[in-house]
Amino acid sequence: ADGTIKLGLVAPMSGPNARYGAFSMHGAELAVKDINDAGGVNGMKIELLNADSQGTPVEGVSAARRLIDQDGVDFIIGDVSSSVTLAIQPVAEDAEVLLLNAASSNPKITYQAGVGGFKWTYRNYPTDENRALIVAKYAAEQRGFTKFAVLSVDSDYGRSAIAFTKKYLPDFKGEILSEDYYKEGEVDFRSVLAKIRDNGAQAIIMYGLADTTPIVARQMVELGIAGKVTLIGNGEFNTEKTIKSAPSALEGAVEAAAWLPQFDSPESKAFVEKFTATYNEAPNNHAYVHWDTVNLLAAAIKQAGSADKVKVRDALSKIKYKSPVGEVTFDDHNQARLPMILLQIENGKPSIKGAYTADIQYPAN
Amino acid sequence: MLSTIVEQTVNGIVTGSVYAIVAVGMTMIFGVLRAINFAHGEYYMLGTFGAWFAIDYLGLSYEASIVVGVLATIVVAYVVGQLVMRRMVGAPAESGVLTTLGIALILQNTIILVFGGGYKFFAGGYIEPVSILGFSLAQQRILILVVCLLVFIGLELMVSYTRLGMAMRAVSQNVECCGVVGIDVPQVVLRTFMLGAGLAALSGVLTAPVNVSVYGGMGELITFKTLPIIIMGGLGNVRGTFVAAMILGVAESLVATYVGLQFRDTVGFATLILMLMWRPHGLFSTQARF
Amino acid sequence: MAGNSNLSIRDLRAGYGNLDILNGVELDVPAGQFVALMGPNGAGKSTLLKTLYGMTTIKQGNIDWRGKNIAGSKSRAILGEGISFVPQGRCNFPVMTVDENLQMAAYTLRDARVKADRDYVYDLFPILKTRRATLAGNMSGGEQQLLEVAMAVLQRPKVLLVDEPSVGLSPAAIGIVFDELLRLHADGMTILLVEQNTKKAMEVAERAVILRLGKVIWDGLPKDITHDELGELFLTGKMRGETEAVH
Amino acid sequence: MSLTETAQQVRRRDLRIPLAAVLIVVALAAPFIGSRYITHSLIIALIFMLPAHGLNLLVGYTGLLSLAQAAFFGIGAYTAGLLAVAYGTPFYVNLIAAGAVSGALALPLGIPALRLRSTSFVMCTLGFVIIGQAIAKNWISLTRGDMGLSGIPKPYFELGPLSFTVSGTTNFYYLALIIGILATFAVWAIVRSPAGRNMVAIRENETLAESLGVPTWHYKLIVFMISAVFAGIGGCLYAYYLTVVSPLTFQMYYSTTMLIIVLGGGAGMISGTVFGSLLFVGLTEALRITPELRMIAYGFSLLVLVFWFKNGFAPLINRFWNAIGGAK
Amino acid sequence: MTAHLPLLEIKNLSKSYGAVKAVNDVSIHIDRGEIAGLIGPNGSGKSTFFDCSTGLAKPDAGTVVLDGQDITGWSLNRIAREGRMLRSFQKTVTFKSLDVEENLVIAGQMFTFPSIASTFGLGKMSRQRIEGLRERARELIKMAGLWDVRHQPAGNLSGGQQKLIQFASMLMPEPKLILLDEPMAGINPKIIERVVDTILYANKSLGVSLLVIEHNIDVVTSICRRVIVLDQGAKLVEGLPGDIIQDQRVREAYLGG
Ligand SMILES: Nc1ncnc2c1ncn2[C@@H]1O[C@H](COP(=O)(O)OP(=O)(O)OP(=O)(O)O)[C@@H](O)[C@H]1O
Ligand SMILES: Nc1ncnc2c1ncn2[C@@H]1O[C@H](COP(=O)(O)OP(=O)(O)OP(=O)(O)O)[C@@H](O)[C@H]1O
Ligand SMILES: [Mg+2]
Ligand SMILES: [Mg+2]
Repeated sequence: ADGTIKLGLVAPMSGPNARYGAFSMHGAELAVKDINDAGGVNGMKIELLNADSQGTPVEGVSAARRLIDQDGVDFIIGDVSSSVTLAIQPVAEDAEVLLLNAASSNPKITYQAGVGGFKWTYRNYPTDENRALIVAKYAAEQRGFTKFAVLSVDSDYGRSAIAFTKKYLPDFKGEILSEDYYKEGEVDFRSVLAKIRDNGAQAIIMYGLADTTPIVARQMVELGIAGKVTLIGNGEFNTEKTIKSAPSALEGAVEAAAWLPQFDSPESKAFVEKFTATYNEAPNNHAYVHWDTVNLLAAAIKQAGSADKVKVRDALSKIKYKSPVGEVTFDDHNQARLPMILLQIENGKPSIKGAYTADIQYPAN
Repeated sequence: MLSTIVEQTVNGIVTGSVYAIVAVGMTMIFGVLRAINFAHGEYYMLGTFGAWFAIDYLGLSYEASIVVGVLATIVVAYVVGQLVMRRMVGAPAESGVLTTLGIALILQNTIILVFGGGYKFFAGGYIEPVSILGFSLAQQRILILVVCLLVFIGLELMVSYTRLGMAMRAVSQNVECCGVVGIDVPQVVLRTFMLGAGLAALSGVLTAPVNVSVYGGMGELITFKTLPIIIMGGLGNVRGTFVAAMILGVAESLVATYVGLQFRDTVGFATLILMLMWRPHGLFSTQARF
Repeated sequence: MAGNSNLSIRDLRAGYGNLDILNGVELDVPAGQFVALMGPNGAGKSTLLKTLYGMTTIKQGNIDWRGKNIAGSKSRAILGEGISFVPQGRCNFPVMTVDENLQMAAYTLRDARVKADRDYVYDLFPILKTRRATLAGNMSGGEQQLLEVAMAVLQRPKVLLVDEPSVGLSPAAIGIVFDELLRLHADGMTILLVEQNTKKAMEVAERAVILRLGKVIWDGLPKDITHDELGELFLTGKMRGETEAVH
Repeated sequence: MSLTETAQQVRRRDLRIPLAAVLIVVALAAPFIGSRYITHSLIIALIFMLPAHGLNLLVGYTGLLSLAQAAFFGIGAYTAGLLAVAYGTPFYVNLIAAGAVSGALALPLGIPALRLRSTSFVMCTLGFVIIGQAIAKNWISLTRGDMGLSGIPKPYFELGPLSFTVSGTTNFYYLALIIGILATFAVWAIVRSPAGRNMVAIRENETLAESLGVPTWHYKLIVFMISAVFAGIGGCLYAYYLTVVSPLTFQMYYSTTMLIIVLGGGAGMISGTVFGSLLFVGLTEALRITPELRMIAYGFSLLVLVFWFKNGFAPLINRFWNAIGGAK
Repeated sequence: MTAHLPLLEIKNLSKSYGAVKAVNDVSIHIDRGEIAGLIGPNGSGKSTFFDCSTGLAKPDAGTVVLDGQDITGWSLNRIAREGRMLRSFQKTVTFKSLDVEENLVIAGQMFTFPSIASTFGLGKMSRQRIEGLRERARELIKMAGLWDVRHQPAGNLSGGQQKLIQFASMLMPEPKLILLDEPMAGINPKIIERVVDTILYANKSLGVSLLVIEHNIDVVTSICRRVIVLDQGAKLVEGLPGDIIQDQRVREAYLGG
């Protein structure tokens, strides 16, 4: 129908993974509401359609199929889980529907997009390679760490971030003394932390889940290593909630994030305020990236001057989008070049140490 | 080296205590219904949510939140028990699987619907570390250990000597014969169910301070942790459950230390499978001839 | 007759689900009588006892017990009214010890006599005493049968419904069980005994009732029917030289 | 149960053949009747029907409640995925390999597991899924760990000089339909054979069957392997259809889904499993109209199923089927 | 050649459960074509003796030789299938949700099909074999007086009827030896006569040997050529039925009074 732009959102909304989907949904909803309240895009309102993926590929594909065939959407944002995104990619390609990913970190998603193959997949989310590099570099050069222990989530995100870390660590003469991965939902880290206490690591490289960081931090306090071993990596070390859980453990923590609530830009501040007012809780990273991706899409539609999916796609490839954290452009693999913010917790508050953008080195096929 | 092993064993025992309290409720429910309760972890989750709600919304103290969490769960268990579990007496194992999976979905997703899918932060409890035996532990963990011992002593006495305890065992063995001796089977089932769910909730509330994050889907993992324990302990066996939970806790702890945390969840089932090779009916099961 | 009768069954139709097994059973049992219920396999004897004990679906009819219709009541309520039941086949708690089984038998009773009764039962069946710590399910078939009879005795019922207590028992043990039934009867207990051991049943019972295809086809004194006539009734439902069965 | 019912049937004035013909026509024409979304849903139903058929042989016929199906499903998916991605072997080779590898691995897993009875067996089989996932995550040199396998090509056949590729949803549907029909027929043949009767005997009373000379151990092992073959084949189709295989394939959710299909449709009846897979997919897809309440409603449906349709839907279907088969 | 050997020879069989010596050093033999009785008080170890001889339980000591072959330690199904020695259970057990006819067909299957693989066949051969079994099943159903309920699920039958299915199952194949554990318990007197006739028929015409545990002493004396008496796990006496019932020890331990 003319007058509305149908936008599908595939995200886990039920089951254990709902804790990721909930924020994504709210972020996207807020952006859609703001855009519509402001009169829409080129005079057209956006209609957001939710579809539950439960975090499994089968359900994700069904969700996408339904959005495409039943609801007739031309644009899909999704999913949080990489394996779901990978499974939706060919579906979107087949149906020639624009798939904008906002939160999956598997590098393959864009290895196989753009010149890599899938023309309809775009990713507005940083790759872990850039992130791993700047964290390792900062930890070695600014903090002088050489002995590291790995404690990351056992998922493509945690595993690939560590794989990239290992690629760069030798450049900084760093070594890894122990390597552990935790399952989602894990609550007992005492054994691993005791091991780390005993093996003399200076920092724990952690690419993990936001809700697990407080547990680890508290157990660091319990084992007496808070303040002695530093957390580095990514896992919402900087949110108020996390810091409050164990201030002594998080003091000095180093994190590379695509965004953080404290980021000092008016748009970002406004978003945090509005989100908190609407949903009674502070937004997290997932909320932000979904909010931002809806805005990015709106910007592309505006630039294309029409909601025609081919035109929007072409606009996206050439876009210079001003996000709250800086300018976003897409490379020939449809991967966003995003600034990555590096911060350190000082006196219980995140303090920004710089923003970095880097190009991805794609493996030769 | 040796001190690490001792420390990890102590860690394992503390973890085991948490498992033990949840698992014993599950094993008792299995006893009377002959059904694996796939929704058991959801009562753990409900207890935690109840306590979180009491602290965050009602502004109650942690101690009061324990009571709120456990009571709220028992009320839910009463409703579920009246409407569903009572009718499962004598039903085949398969329908038990479907029913409890259904209940798990309902409870979990209702909580997500009401409180949102995101994770919450649990603020109460005694998280200050203390040092005993040269190791440092959160006070809360000592509390868990003590409560676990009390719960088991109480249950052991109850199962062996009280009328409800005897009736629970009777129901688990021969439902038809219960009618003959005058045991009110649905009522025994209901009470056992409420007791089991209450224990799961208690475990949830006690661990919440150290586990910090609270979310709707947290029960599922607990259910899967509990399953190998109740089998190892010999289904329906209170004492066996205690020992099995400790074995699993310590094994997990040692594996996490010496092999890698990523293999931790596998330990339960690997231990279970190895043990079943050696004793096909669990560590402590008793069973009658054909 | 109906006035002083204690247990009176009127036009009883009952069975399993939609399937009717009893097709209008009529029976009056005066207080204190010892009745033997007999009939071919599948006649509905066990179904009748189960129906009296509230374990089947009743379609129609009354079961009056002390002036109250108990048809449709729950087993537990019927037990509360003083009626006990020993079902056919195994009915004990297999992974409880003999002693615990006997405790369970007296589940609804909470008085001092329970303990004394248990000692009495142990004296009656010494084999149970030697096995008191054995799991019931591990005992031999006959030992379990004795245990089940013992459990019913412990409930001190006013009416005892007992389904084939002699199955699996040695001749010596059968003697003990029937003597005990006679003693209970002498103490005033009403007994409904289902038996295939017709010889023995006719010796002890005061009255014989024969069931066939869910109906009472013969009702009288044991001395009024010979063994061969009984066999004939079982097989054909008729006595030699008769055209219609007695009601 | 099913065995005895058919023995009783007397056939006369049969409306079943015309109805069956109509059903076949509908199945064949489905992609042209409904949208691509419907076709997609039918493909998902067919994919899950395969492991469910295997599970039905185990649960419904042999009385072994197993949660291992997702493990064999995963093994099949990985086998097919790895072969397709790394060696580019044709579809039918990978299909056979997926079934064969799953079936072969069921032997060493089944030998210890089948020594266990009832609930212990259930837990042991659940352990296979959890351990399978750990292996898929950590044996990175083989499985590529959490990165998973992606970009699995479209099913491609090569028969002598001929070669062709199955592309598009409609064509994939026909591929799945053919495999589904063959699998259903295979299950039918197994349960109608004397071995099927022995399986039911094991379900009813294992010791009694044993005493009558039935080598229950061998049968249980064989059925466990057959069920794994079905799961493996299903896993292969899954890999090809979704083009992605990740450690998430070893997921309890899949095992319970398969169980729900079998039990909801009616255990111990082939029509039950066929209907169950349609029912399951139909239900979960229909509930998408309300994303927030979807899983709650699904949970309630399971309760309704257990309490109102004690033996699943198959008995109803059977009654209907017999009713239109003319008076007895 | 082996004709002079007994069909079944059990030597020094023992089995204990904790302190209870359920079977204590019992040796017996069954001759070809013989019907022997095994009696004894409750708990004297008769059923346990069966369990240990047929592979359901593992004996602590002793050997079982069937037809010249040592079958000690064989599994229950192998003894049935290869040894052609069948047993019934004291507890009433049937395939509850299958009808009477199917119950009997199952009992015959493994003796009609040569291998496990062949049972997966659906061919003509397979169908013929099953048809043969069905016919035999119908004959036995008539014999047991179960004709009217032959299409009922076995679990819905009365206790006695189920016991009869168990007995009929034993006759589905043509075994060498049948061990019956209280086949007459709960059977009405008229049918007992028929069961007795059937046992005698199987013995005479089909050449089946039997060992029967039975508490119905009339039946034991009328069909058995030889009676073995167990008491407290050990063999008390063995002899002709007439002598046995006169034996003072047997009267005390078993018959009572
Ligand atoms: N659970 C059941 N469901 C359906 N029918 C049943 C059930 N139990 C028994 N029947 C049927 O009811 C009839 C009577 O059974 P019942 O057990 O009352 O017989 P009975 O007289 O006690 O025989 P027996 O002497 O063999 O124990 C039988 O024909 C049997 O088929
Ligand atoms: N698994 C077991 N555990 C403990 N004791 C057992 C076990 N099996 C059998 N017994 C004991 O062994 C003894 C012999 O039992 P068995 O069943 O062989 O007796 P039986 O001669 O068949 O008696 P009945 O005539 O009563 O059937 C019994 O006293 C029983 O308690
Ligand atoms: Mg009966
Ligand atoms: Mg015996």
